Amino acid sequence: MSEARIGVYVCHCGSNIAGTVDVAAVAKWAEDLPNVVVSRDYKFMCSSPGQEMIETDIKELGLTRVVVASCSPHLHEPTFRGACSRAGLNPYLFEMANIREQDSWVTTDQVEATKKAMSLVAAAVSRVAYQQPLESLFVPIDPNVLVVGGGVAGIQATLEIADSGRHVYLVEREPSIGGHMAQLDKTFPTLDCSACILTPKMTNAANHQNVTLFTWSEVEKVEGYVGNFTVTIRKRARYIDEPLCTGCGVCQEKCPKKVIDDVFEAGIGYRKAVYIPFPQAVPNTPVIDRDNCIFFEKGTCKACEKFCPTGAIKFDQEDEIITLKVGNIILATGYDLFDARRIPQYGYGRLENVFSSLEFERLTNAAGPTLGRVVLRDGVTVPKSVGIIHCVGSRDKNYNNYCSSICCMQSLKFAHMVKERTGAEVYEFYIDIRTPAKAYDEFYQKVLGEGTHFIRGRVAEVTDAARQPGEEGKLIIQAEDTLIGKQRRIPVDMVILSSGLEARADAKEVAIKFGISCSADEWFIEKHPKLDPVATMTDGVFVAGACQGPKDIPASVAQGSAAAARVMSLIGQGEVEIEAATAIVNEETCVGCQECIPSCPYGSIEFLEDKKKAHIIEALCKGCGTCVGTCLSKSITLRHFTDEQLVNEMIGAMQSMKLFEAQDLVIVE
Amino acid sequence: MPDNGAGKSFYERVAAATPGGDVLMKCLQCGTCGGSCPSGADMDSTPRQLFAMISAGMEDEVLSSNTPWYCVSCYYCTVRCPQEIPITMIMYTLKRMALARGHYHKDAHINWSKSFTNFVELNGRSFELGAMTLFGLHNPFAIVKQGGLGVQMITKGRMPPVPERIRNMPQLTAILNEAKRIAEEEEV
Amino acid sequence: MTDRLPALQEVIGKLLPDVDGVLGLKVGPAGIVSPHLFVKDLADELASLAIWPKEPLPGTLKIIQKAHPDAKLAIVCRGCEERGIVEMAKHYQIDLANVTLIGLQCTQEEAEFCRCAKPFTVHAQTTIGTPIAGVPDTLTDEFAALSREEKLAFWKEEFLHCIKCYGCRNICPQCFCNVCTLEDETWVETGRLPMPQPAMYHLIRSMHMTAKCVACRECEETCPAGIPMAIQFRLIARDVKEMFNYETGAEIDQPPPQLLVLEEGEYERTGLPH
Amino acid sequence: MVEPKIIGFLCNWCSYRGADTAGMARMKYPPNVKIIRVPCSGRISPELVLRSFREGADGVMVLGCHIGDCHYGTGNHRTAKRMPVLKKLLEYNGIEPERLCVDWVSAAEGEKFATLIREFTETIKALPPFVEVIK
Amino acid sequence: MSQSTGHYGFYPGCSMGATARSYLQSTEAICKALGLTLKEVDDWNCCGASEYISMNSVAAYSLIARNLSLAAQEGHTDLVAPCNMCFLNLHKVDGYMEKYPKINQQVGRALAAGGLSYKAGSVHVRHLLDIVVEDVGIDAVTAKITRPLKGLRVAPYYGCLLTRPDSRYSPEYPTHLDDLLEALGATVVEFPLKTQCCGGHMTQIKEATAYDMIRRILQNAAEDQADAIVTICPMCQLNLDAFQPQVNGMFKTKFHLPVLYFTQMMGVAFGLSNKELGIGSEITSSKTAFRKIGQEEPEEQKSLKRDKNALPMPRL
Repeated sequence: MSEARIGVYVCHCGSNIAGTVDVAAVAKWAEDLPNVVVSRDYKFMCSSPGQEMIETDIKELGLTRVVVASCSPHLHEPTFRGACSRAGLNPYLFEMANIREQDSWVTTDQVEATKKAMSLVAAAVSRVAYQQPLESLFVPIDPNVLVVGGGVAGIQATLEIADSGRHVYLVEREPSIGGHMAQLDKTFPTLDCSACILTPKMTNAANHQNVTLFTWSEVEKVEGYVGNFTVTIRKRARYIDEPLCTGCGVCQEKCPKKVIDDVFEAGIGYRKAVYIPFPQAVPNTPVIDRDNCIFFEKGTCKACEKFCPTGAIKFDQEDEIITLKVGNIILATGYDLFDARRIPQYGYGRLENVFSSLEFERLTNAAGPTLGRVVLRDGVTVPKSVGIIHCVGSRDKNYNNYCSSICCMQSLKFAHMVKERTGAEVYEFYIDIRTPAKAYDEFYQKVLGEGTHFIRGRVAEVTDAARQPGEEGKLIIQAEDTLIGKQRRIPVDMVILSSGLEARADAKEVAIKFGISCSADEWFIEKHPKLDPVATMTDGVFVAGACQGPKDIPASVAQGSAAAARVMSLIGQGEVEIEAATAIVNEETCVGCQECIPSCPYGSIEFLEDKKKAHIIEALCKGCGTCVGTCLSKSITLRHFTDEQLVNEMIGAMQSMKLFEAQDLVIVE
Repeated sequence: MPDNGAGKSFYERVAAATPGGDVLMKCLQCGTCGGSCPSGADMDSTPRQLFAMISAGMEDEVLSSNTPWYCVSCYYCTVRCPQEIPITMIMYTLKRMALARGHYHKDAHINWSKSFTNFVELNGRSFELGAMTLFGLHNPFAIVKQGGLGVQMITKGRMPPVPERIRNMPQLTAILNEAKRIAEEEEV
Repeated sequence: MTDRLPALQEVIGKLLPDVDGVLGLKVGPAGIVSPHLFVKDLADELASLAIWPKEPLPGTLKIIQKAHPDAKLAIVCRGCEERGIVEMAKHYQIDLANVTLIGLQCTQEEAEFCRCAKPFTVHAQTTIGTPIAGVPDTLTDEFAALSREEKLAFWKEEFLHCIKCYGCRNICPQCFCNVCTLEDETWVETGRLPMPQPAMYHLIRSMHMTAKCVACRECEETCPAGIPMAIQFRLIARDVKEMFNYETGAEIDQPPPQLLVLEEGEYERTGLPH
Repeated sequence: MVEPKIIGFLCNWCSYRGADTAGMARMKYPPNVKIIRVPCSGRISPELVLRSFREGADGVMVLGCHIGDCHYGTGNHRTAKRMPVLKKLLEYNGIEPERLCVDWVSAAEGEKFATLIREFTETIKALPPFVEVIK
Repeated sequence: MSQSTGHYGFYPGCSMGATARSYLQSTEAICKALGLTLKEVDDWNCCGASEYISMNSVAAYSLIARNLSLAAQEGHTDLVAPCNMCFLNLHKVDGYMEKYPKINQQVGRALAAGGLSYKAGSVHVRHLLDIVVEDVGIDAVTAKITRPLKGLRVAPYYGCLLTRPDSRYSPEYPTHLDDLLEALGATVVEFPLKTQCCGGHMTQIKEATAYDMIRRILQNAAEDQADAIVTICPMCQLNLDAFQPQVNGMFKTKFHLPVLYFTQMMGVAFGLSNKELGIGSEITSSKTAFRKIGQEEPEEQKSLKRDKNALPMPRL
C-alpha cells in the first residue's frame, strides 16, 4: 500500500480528550507511522473549521486515506465520512480511532492514556491503508407501510400516514382494534371519556381509503430490508363471512355458551363463544372462539348459524395466509398488565375483594359488567372503604425494577372515581407520588382536596385474618406509615392493586421476528433513548407506544405520530442507501461446500447449481460477516471488514504495544 | 460524625459486617420492612428509620435503639424488600455492634442469648432447662410465671434435667476460640 | 484377512455389471497398493484386489464423481471411510445417490492399529467381514490426563519435527478446499524451517477438523515426522459430542452443528458464561 | 510484572456500544485492551484470534451481544459454537484457555464491560508468561 | 439428590432430644414405614439457633460449619434437618461460604483449628418435609395410608424459616404441606397466617410481644375452624402448644388447638400407635381432635353471596 497518503487528525474534544491524553504528542508520534503524510491536532475536529481542515488537506496534499482520532464512531463516523465525501474522497477510505470513550474517559493515568491513544491511532493507520473505496447501493422504497398493533399508538401512526396519502396495513391480534385504551372509562388528568375520544379514531382508521385492516391476525414472518420488506400475515379464521355479516349481534345473543372474558373484560365479565368484544368494536364483526364453541367441541349446536339472518356463519372457514410488500414497519404492540398473583401477600386471586387495576377500570366503565357501579365481587355491595396500592410489581427487584410510570396517575384517578361513585373512604398507599406531566400535579392536588387519605408506605400485606376488633370481615392492609414511623393496619372493603406494566409475554419472539432487540426487561430497544426514541437499530423498523417502555396515552400518541413522521420522511426520500459493506464470494476458490448458506441469518446466500458455487445476494446481505467466520477456505470477504484490514489493525495495535514495552514513552510537553 | 480508627463511616462498617450488606445504601425508605414486621409495633424505630439514621451517621442513636432486639428473625422484611436488602442480617450486625460497645437498650435480651450461648460453648448442645434457669437468675419474674410450664414440660418428658454434651468438645472449643480470634482481628 | 478378500472379490464381481465402476485398492507390479477403479470390461483384474494397507478412498471418489457426475459407482469402504463419505456428502462433495457402499469390517489388529472406536460400517448396503467392537484410544486418554505444562511440552517436542510438508492436509479426505488457509501468509508464516510458529499451523488445522475429522488416522500414518496429531482431533470430537450431541459421519441426515443455531440446552453445555 | 497486551474483538451493536457506555459513565479500567470493531461476533473467525496470539497478544477477548439479542438475529450463535471449541483446543495445545475470554455485553452493560476488562487483565497478569508456542 | 437411594445424613438438632422428643419418635416411625434411612451425623453440635449470631458472627458460622464438615466427612451429599431453625442456619452458612469469599476463608481458618475443613456446596441441606414431599413423593405416602384422616380439619403451619429466605418454595404462600395433609385425607383449611412467625425466642424475652404473635395464629386457625394445627418445626410447636394456656390467660380467650407434627399426622394415617408417635406429650391435648377422624364433616357453608350478580374471580 505504498501509494497510500494518510492524514491523521487528533481531536482535543475540548478537555474531554486533551485533559487526559497528550494530543500533541499523539499527533507528533503519528507523523512517523508508515504512509502518514500529515498529522495534526485540533480543539474540536467535528466543528466546521475542523472538518474544513480535513477537506483542505485532502485536496491540497492529495490525501488518499484519512484517520480521525476522537470519539466513538457511533457518534461522528457519519460526520467525517461526509467531510471526506465533500473533498472527493470515498467515505470508506476513512477510519476512526476512539480515544475518548475507550481511552481518555476510562483511563486515569495520563501517560497510559497517551500510550493507548497512540496504539489506537497506529491500529487505525495500519488498517486504513488497506481500506477500499465502496459504492453504496440505492434501492427504491416501497411506499406502503405495515403497522403492527391497533392500540392508540398504532391507530395514531396509521392515521398520520394514511392521511398523507400512503397506504397502511394495520394488523391487530384481537378481534377489534382499540387496545387497552378501549377498556378504560376515564382518562387522566382531564377525565375525558376514553371511548368518546378513541372511538372516532378507530372508525376513522377502519374506514380510511388508505388503510387495510387485518384484525384477528398476526404477522408470521418478515423478510427483506428497509424499503423492501415482504411480510406474511396469518389472518385467523373468524368463522364469519365478513362481507355478509352486518354486525347485527343476533349470533352473540343466541349463543348458549358463556365464557369469562379474560381479555377485554379483564376477567371480571363474561362474553359468548361467538362475540364482538365490545359494542364499539372495529370492525363490528364477531369471531367464534374455537376453544369454547360447543359446535367445535361436540359437533352440535350451531345456534348462531340457525339464527344468522344473512347466513354469514362459516364453520369451515380456514386461516388465510397473506403476503404483503411494505417499505417500513411500525411496531406498536403495547404492554401486558403485571400479574398480581405473583405477589401472594397482596391476596389477588385468593381474596375476592382484591381487584387489579384493569378489573377496576371495567367496573367503572359504563359499558362494563356492572354498568359502571363500583361494587364488591358479590356484584351488589357498595364498598365503604377502599385501599389503593401503588407500585404493584414495579420498583421491586423481586419483580420489575422499573417505575411503570402510569400507576400514580391511574391510582389518583381511581381514588377520584371511587369517591365520585361511592363516597367511600379512600386510602392510597404509595412510595412516591410521581406526577411530572402537564396538569398531572394539579390533578393530585384535586384528589388531595377530595379527602383521600394518603399513606406513605409500601404495603406489606393484605389479609383477611383479623387481629383486633373492627377488623373482622374486612380486608386489612398492613403497612408502615413512614411519615409517622408506625405500623398501621387499615381495614377496608375493597383493595385495588395499581399493577405495573410489563412487556408483552411474547415480546422477545416478536423482536426476533422483526430483527430488533429487547432490553433486559424485554421492552423493545430504541435506537437512541433521547435523540432517536422511535427508530430501532434495524432500518425501516420503528416502535411506538408502550412496547418500548411504560407510557401513558399522551406519550403513546406522540410516539405514534413521531414514528409516522420518521416513516414518511423515508418514503419522501424515495430511495434508501443500503449497507455497502456486504460480503462477496470468491468463486474461484469456493469449493461449494454450502456451509455458509445456513450460517446466514438473512438467507442471502444462494447456491449456483450450474457453477457449484455460493453466491451472495447483495441487497439481502446486512454485512454481519458470519459467513466469513464460517468459510474454511476464506472464500468469502466482507467488504470494509476484510481479514487483511482487521489483521493489520490488530498488528498496528500490537506493534505499538510491543514498542512501548521495549522503551519508556517520553512525552514532550 | 465520629469515625472509628479505620476511618470508615458507620454505614460502611454496618455494610461490611453484613453478608450482602453493601446494598443498604439503596434503601428506598418504602417501609415494607416495618410494615411486614410481626413485632414492628413494639419497636421504637422501624427498620427503615434505622437505615436512614445509619446513613446519617447517628451511631449512638441506632445502637441504643430497641429495634434489633425485637427482631424475631422471621425474614419477612428480607424477602419482601424491593431492594433486596438483607435486613434481618443487618439487625444481627447491629446487635453485635451494640454488644461490642457495651451499652445497649434495656430491652436487649442479652442475658438470654448469653445463657443460651454459654451452654452451647460448654456442652456443644443447647440446654433449655439450664438456659431458662440461668436466665431466670437475671429475670426472676419470668421464672415465676413460666415455672408451672417448666414443671409440665418435665413431667411430659420434654425437658431433660441434665444437659447432653458432645464427645469432641476440645475440637469445638478450638474452632470457636479460633473463630473469636479471627473476629477480634476483624474489629481492629 | 484372507477370508475377507475372496468375499470382497465375489461381491464386486456381482456388482460390476450394474455399476460403472467399483473403487477399491489394487496391488501394482512392484507390490505397491494404490486406489483403483475396477470397471466392467476389466472384471478379471479383480485378482489384483487388495484390502491392506488402507488408503483414503473417499477423496478419490470425490475426484471421479466431479469428473463424471452421472456415473454409477461403488466403493469399498471401512468404517472410517464410510464416515468420511457421509461427512463429505453433507458438504456436497460426494453425491450419495450415485454411490453404493461396500462395507469392509476391520479386524482386531487393524482396529488396534488405528485406535479406532468404530471399526465398522453402519450405512453400507453390503458388508464384508464381521463387525467387531471398538478399541479404546489409550494414547488420547493418556494425553488428556497430562497437565497443561506436560501437554505444552508434548507438542513442543512433536512440532519441532514438523517440516510442514502438508502431507497431513493432502491425505485428509475432509480437506477438500480449493485453496488452503494454511498456505495463506495472513495466517501461517510460510517458507521457513523450522517453522516459526508451528502451533499456528496445527491449531488452525485442528480447528478446521471440528465436527469433520472421522478418525481415520490417515494424517498420522502419512506424517513423515510421526506426529500423533489425531489426538487433538479426537479430543475435540469428544467435546463436540458432549456440547452439541454430534458424531461426525454417524447420521446421514444430521447437519453439522456449526451450521445450526443453538438448540435448547446446548448453550449450557458450552461452558460459556451465563 | 509486564503489562499484558490484549486484543478485544467487539461486535459493533452491543459490546462496542457497551464499551462506549462505560466511557460515557467515566468508569475506569486498565488500558491494556485494544479494541477492534467488527460488525458481529460471528465475523470473528478462529484464525483472527490465533493470529492475534501469533502477533504477541497475551490475551484475546471476543465479546458479542447476549444470545437472543444479536443485531443480526443469530450471528452470535455461531460464536457460541466456535469459541468454546477454540478454547478447548488451546487447552489441548497446552495454552491456558483463560487467555481467550468469550462473553456477552449489551449496549447497556457499561459496568459489566469495565468489570470484564478489569478481571480479564488481572487474569492474564496472574498467568505465567506466554510461552513461545504461537509467538 | 439422593431420591433413589433413600439414604440421608440426619441433623436432629437439640430440640429433638428434648422439647420435640415426639417429633423425633414420629420421624423415626414414618421413616421406618417409608423405608427412608436417616443416618445421624456423629457428634453433631448445636446450630446456635438465633442467639449465637447476635454474639459473634464468625463463631456462629464456624459452629454451624462444623456440622457441615462432619456430614461431608461421613460422605453425605444430602443433610436433613427437621427443625426450621437448624435448616436455615445450616443452609445459610453453606450459601454464605459459597457466595462470600471472606466468610469462606474465615470459617475455613476456624475449622482448621479443629482439624476440619468444608468445601461450600458439597452438602445439600434440606428440610425433612422437602424429603417427604419431593423425594418420597405424595404418591408413595398415599400408598401407605391405612387410616385416612377424613373428618379432621387441619391448619398447615409452616412458620417462617423453611421458606425464607432463598427457598425454592414461596416465602408467602407455600403449599407443599397442604398437599401432603390433603393426601393424608385431612381437610386443609384456608390459613392465611401459615407462614407468620410464632414469636421465636420472644417467649423468653418479651412475653407480651410473643403471646400476641401466638394469639394471632391461634385465632386465625380457630376462625377457620381447624381442629388442629400441624407444624414442621419444634420451636413453632413449642410456642403454639406450650404457651397456649398463657395466651388464653392473657387475652381471656379459650383456644384449645392441639399442635402436632406433620410426621405424627402421617403416622396416624399409616395406622401407627400414639405411643410410637409420641402423641400425648403435647400440653394442649389432641384427644378431642383425633376423635373426629372418621366422622362425617358438616357440609361447608359458603357464606358468600354468590348470586347471579357476582363477578368472576381471577383464577389462581
